[in-house]
Amino acid sequence: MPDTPFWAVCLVVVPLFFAIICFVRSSLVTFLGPLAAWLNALAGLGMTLSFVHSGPLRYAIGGWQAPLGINFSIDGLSVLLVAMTAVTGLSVSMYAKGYFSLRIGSAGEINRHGHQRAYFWPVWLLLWAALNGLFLSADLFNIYVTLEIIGLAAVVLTALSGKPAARLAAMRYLLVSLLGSCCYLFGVALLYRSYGILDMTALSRLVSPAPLLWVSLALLTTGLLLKTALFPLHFWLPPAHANALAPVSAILSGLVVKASFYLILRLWGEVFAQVLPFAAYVLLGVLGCGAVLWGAVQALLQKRLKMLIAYSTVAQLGYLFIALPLIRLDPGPSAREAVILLIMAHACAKSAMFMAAGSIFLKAGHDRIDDLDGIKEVLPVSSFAFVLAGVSLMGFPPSGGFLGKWLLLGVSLASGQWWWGIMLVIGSLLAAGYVYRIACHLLVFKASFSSRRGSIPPVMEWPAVLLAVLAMILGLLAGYPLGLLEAGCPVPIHACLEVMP
Amino acid sequence: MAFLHNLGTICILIGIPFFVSGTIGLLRFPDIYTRLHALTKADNVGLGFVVLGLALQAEQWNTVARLLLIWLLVLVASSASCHLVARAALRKKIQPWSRS
Amino acid sequence: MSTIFLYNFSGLALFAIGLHGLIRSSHLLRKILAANLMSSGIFLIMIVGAYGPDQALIDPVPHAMVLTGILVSISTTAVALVLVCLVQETTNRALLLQKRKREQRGRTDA
Amino acid sequence: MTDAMGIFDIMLALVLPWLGWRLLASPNLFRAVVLFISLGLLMSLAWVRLHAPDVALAEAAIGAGLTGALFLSALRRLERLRDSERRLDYAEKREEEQNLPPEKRRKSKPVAYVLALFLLSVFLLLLGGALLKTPVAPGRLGPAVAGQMGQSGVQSRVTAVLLNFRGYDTLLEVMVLFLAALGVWSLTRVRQTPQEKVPGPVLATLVRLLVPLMITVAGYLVWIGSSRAGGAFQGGAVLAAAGVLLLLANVTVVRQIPSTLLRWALVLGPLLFLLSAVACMSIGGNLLEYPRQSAGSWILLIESATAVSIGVTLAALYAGGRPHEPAAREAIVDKSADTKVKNGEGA
Repeated sequence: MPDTPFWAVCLVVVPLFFAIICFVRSSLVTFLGPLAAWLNALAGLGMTLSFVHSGPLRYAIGGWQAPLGINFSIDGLSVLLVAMTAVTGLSVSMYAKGYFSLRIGSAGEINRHGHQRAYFWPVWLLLWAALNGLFLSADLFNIYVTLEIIGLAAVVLTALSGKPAARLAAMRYLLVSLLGSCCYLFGVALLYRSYGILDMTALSRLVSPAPLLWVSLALLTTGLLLKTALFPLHFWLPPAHANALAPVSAILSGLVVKASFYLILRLWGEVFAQVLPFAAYVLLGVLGCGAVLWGAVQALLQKRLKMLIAYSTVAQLGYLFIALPLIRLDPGPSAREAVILLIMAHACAKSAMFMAAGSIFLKAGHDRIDDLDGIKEVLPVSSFAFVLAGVSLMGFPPSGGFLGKWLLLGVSLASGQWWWGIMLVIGSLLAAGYVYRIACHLLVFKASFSSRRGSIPPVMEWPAVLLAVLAMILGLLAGYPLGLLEAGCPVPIHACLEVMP
Repeated sequence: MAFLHNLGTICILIGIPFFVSGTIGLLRFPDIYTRLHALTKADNVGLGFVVLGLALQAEQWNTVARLLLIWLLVLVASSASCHLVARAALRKKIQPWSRS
Repeated sequence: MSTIFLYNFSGLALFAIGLHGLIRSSHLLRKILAANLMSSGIFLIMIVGAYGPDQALIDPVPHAMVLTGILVSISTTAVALVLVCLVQETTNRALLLQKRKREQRGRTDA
Repeated sequence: MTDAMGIFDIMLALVLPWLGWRLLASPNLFRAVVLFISLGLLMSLAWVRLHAPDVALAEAAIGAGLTGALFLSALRRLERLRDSERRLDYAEKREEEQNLPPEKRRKSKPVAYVLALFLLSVFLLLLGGALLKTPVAPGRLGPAVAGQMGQSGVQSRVTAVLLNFRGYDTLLEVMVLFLAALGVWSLTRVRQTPQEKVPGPVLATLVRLLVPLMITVAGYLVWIGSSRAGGAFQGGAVLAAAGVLLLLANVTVVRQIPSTLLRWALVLGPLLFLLSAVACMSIGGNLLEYPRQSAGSWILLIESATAVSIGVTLAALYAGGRPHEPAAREAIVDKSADTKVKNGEGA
């Protein structure tokens, strides 16, 4: 059985290779794309299994050890996120396969040209490779390059829909992403200037409070917050996520925003945790509260299904930031575990919601919430998937969202900072509000729904159900992923000398 | 060696006024054609002197060859681009300036 | 050394001017120019940090990073410029000052 | 001599931000782009002053030259679009407005703006102060690079970092460029150049004279990159400039390059880079760990392929869209999908 480094390399190399082949042989893309998705998922699985055996390690790319070369740092957090990407990515890929080969109605009505499929696959595979690369890499500048790939690919995918609104949203997304990368790069440049090192683990030992450190951290964090769309900087997210093609929306909302949040978690939770003052965490937490409130209220007010889901993403990202001060307060690992659970549950649930919404959109020809009454008659599976994902999102036991919030609540009460807990409860109530609103329209209200459009193939309906069920039972299975997390605290650099030949 | 070095410096110093006058021409001349004229002619002569001066100061033959190549390339590029700009201006029906 | 240090501040100024332009300009082309200025400013600061009076004392890592950065910035610029043309094609102007409502309604009527 | 250089440094350091300000404040977009190009050229002078010849070459060719060409062609395209939409009168007023600099357009400055400006300047002052106070860390990775140069297979330290010590960065970087080409191709088709637009005799001669020379220079730059300033990026940029020249001159051959060939040329570098990275593993090393004895040849091979791809990619970015492919393929795919759906509906 191949070892962990082999799988880690596969996770980056395989999607890159298939992206190139998909571009050159674009006529085979319907076959090659899903094949690459399966191989990627396989690599994710292999990685997880071999990680369970061998534990965390560092891998020196090019044979050059950390300060000079770029290293993969494979620990529990990165393995979990890689696995999450593999599961979500595979489901979305299956959905995309059905989505692009399906044409309902005349070609003019739903304007999906053949070229959309031809370009979706290579760009999505590049994005997948960059996500894996980001989760595995330990090098700040290398992460900048992967962030650039992620940002650019996300923009290209958003614009792929070709609709004016999508183009505008993509333009705005690109400008925000440019600004974010510039800030991030500036931060990295300043860190390198004052510490002469780019490896995160090595950096975490060198840092000490200094003016230039504050400035560079402010720049790094601002850049990442722009890309994660935390509350006051979220303005670009809803139009981009709502106007993209359905599989693209699922990718953007489920995976892409998690990439930059993962980096914030790394930087604030590990690398700079020793030097950052608690007030900074509180600031992020407060912004997170704002996101929860604003996103949920906006979601309640939306008329369009996809817009609602997009605002719900803004709200759910808020929880992740509320967790940051709790991670700092918590002496044990439970706040950290909670945030991982929330990330994974949200990735599954939100992708499922966007995929189901895409099916509903295709079937109904629109996504006006008020006119969707009775859609369950024609699309029972997708409607069920949507509502199930929504229920897990609002934190109904035994979902991953429930367990995550429960853990956070416990930490906030134990640490005496109960107001964070109140925010969690309020946010959940608001989420329940918008989920019930849709559930009523989708499942409860009776109306005869007629659609002349063709049937949605099962390959588009079941991935959403699968992800929604996964999000729902994540709370029961939580022991497995959290066990991985505990196995892998970051590896000190000298340890890699023992691991590496 | 010192003689050649000094001679080179003198050549470079001679070249500089050409550049300066070319730039003044670019800034002060009334229309696009005369500006092109100032830019390409004066600058090319100036560059010739500077390249000559540098070649005299160079220590190796291949440096001289490279300098010469640069000079030739700049000549070709500047005359061709001058031609293209002037042709585009004529096509846009920009009238040459006249004193009247 | 002291005059070389000045480039730090022109890098900083370029970054600031670019940031201001990125946020304040309305025309998209100008926004993209501004983003390019920002990254130029950052590159300048990176290279000044790598400077040494002697060739042997120069740190080549920032040079490599800046080379990578230059190619990244032309890549994003190319995509951005094509997007600007598309935005102008569909909305008749290369601005982002759209009415939010119209944008959100966009898909409903599809 | 050093005093003169000091004065030169001061002037350059002052001119750079001034030009930046001028170009963003300029009411005319064309002028802004031209100023941007000259800023790029001055930047490359600054790189020379900062002893960064590799960056200077790349900046002059890519940062100023090709980016400038991209901006100019985008500007021309925008103007053409605008001209064709002149009759839409409501757009017209907007056009006048957008050519004004932002300062003149918005006379009123809201409090939020002033506040943001204030916060930003405070932040920048802090940054500047911190920069002044904090010394640059001594040595950084410089000594580490110098210590391992013997094993890198090349003499130029920048090339060693780019292709060996941090080769993985460069691999991903090449992918960014590939992604940009994918993005541009996915967004739009290449614009049709009118057939009858023939280049004048001067341009045609220039192309005939310069293109072979540029290809030679590109090869030279890649070759010399192992020991001095130069390398795949710079060589690729020169190749791209040759491509842009060919596109400008509207040479028939360029228009008739089959799309399959173009696609292979675009991916040649990324694919070869990726495959050799994996090949290193199959010989027993880590990813991208070249055999120590032949590292130089591996690097040269990768650099040559990458330079070709970078050149083709940048030229394709300038062309600004996917080429007109034989329509048959897309149509067939579409048709089969359509019939499938129809059958599905029937059943």
